Amino acid sequence: MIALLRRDLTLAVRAGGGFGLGLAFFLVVVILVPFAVGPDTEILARIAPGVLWLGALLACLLSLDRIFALDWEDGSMDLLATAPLPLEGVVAVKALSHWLTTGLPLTLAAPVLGVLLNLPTPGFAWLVLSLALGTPALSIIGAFGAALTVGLKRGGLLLSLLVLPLYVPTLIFGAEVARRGSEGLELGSPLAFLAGISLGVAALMPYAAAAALRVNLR
Amino acid sequence: MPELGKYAGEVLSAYGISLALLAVLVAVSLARGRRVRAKLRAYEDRKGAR
Amino acid sequence: MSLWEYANPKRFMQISAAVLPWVAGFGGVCLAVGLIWGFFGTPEDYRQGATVKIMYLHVPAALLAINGWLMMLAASLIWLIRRHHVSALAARAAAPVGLTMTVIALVTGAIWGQPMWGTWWVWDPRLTSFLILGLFYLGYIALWEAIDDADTAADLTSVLCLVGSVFAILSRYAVLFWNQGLHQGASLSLDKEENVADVFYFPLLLCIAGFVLIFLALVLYRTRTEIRLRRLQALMARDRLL
Amino acid sequence: MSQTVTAPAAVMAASGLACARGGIAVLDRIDLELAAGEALVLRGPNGVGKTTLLRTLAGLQPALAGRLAVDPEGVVYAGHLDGVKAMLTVTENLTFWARCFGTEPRETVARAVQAFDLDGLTDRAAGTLSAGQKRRLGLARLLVTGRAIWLLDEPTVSLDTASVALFAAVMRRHLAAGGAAILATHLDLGIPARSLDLSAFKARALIEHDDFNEAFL
Repeated sequence: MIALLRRDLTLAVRAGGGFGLGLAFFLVVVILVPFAVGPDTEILARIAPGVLWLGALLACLLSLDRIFALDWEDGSMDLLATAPLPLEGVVAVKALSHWLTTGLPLTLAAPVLGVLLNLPTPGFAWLVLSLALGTPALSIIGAFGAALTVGLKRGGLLLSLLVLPLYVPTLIFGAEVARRGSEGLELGSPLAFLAGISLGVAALMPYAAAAALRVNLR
Repeated sequence: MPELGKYAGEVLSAYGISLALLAVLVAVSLARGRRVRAKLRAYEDRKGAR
Repeated sequence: MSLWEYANPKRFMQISAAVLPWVAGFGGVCLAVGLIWGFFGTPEDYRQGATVKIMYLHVPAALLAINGWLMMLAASLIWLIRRHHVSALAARAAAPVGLTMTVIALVTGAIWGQPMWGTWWVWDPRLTSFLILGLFYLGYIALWEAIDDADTAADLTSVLCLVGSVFAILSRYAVLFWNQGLHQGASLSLDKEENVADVFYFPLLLCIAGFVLIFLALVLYRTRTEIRLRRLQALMARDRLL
Repeated sequence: MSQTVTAPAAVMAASGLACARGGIAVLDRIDLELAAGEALVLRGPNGVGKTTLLRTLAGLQPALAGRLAVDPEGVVYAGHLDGVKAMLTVTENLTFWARCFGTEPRETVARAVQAFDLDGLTDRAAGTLSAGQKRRLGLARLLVTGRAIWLLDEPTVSLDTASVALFAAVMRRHLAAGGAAILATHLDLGIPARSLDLSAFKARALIEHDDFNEAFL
């Protein structure tokens, strides 16, 4: 499993594109927001947590189809399925490497973009914390979507359609934590819910995704 | 026609849209059902003839 | 004879052919009577005025939007566990019907909400949950359409339906948490009779019965279509191979 | 080939096996037995179901009927695609698969590289290899897994004569060490092997099976 993680990370670094692209997309989306809603700093400060969360979610969505597609196309998936490590483990590792190459950089970049949107000072820590807790769930749910659509030719668009409704709870709680954080409100319960979703999804989703992969393999 | 008062537009449009949606669903289902049935029948006849 | 015998496609075709006209006929009659009674024969509500008549469409549609998904969930489970083809196809057949019900519920709700709440749309938990439910239906249908191999499609959509159900419930709680909402409580429930006055109650029951029966008739009919389509595909596949 | 199978008994046995492609049975009533040190060549025209049978034996798809006795941790499957990552070097590719299958990468990789004459290429990115070289890399992967039963689907595609000879030699050594293999190939590799013509097992009667399309026939 560590070997698989290392290979995926090496591949992501060598192929470039992957996380650079997600980050750039995040940056562009956030920069476009003031052009759409106007430069009023008060409005920007109010919507900043939500915009940053939404931007991160969309940037995460961009690279989901690559979680399994590359290994599928060159036959590695067949070989991985016959290898001694369980498919559930493969899914978990793939989701983890997706998170390390997209979710983590997005989380780290978010505060910088928060400055552009005039995010109130107390919000930064909570924004980073909520993204750090929430983006793993996005990667794992996305891995499930990718497993469903891996055998399809034009799976990319369908993948978004399948995954976006599944992202709703994570987005709600994540953005709520960030919003309450920036307004200095109490945020214990959404934070607990967010962590709960991430944990629950991490524990159960690999099984669903592996089941979908097995169906696609036969 | 009952007196619908100031809400006539709302009530009638709600009925209209809902029944239209149902009608479209029924029509689409029937059309597809017919098409599939015809295709299957044609295929089975062709096989029988062979 | 066990209940599972009905899952044999041939038996299902026979039985559904016999049952379908009755279900459709009764459904049509119930709905027509209920709607006409409701539309012409019931008074205006003292607060809502004539808009109360939208209820006869809104409530049954909303009910079926949710129960349609539950039916798909049950059918998906049966397919995954017992692998009865008809079950998977029934789930597929129900999805567009459920989606239509969701759309009817949303549209009638919006039309009703305009004069009552003064806006077409509010991000109320119930409305939002229905919107999300509609998205789930869309994704489910799209996944069925996208996959060529029928068994693969049945398996994957069933898994999606299971996972989707869990997330639908999660979303419901998340949305409740997110916004407390304007929507009134349920118009109808078995233990709380005082919800709707009797004058509205009976036509509403008739409309619900009509909607349920028409839903059933549509699902049966569409399942028959799916079975025929599947048979056609199976015949063609066999001819290609042999 | 760190692992040798000592027992002369069958390492893989199938009886009454039926396999399906696209929900329709294509092969039926296959009985086969494979002993250690033995190779079995699947023959038959295109589309008869060689790939389907190999994937079923590898456990990638469920059998429609029949029994299959094999240790799933003992087989390795190599299909039409090599599973080679263009961005990784030859050594990295092999090392990854060695780790995946839990063998000691340093010695197995060296041996595999040598066996398939990849010495000069170890630091080249796999994407820059020719089709034949890539195929050799894909086959070298078999050695790295350390598994005894090889299921090979058209292993000699895009190999030149010299490489085919190389592969035959590897194959002979593998069998001599107690390994076993089932190959779908049209070439005569010059190794002692039984052959099994799959046209004889073409599914004729339609099997009543709940699980598949045939419920609708």
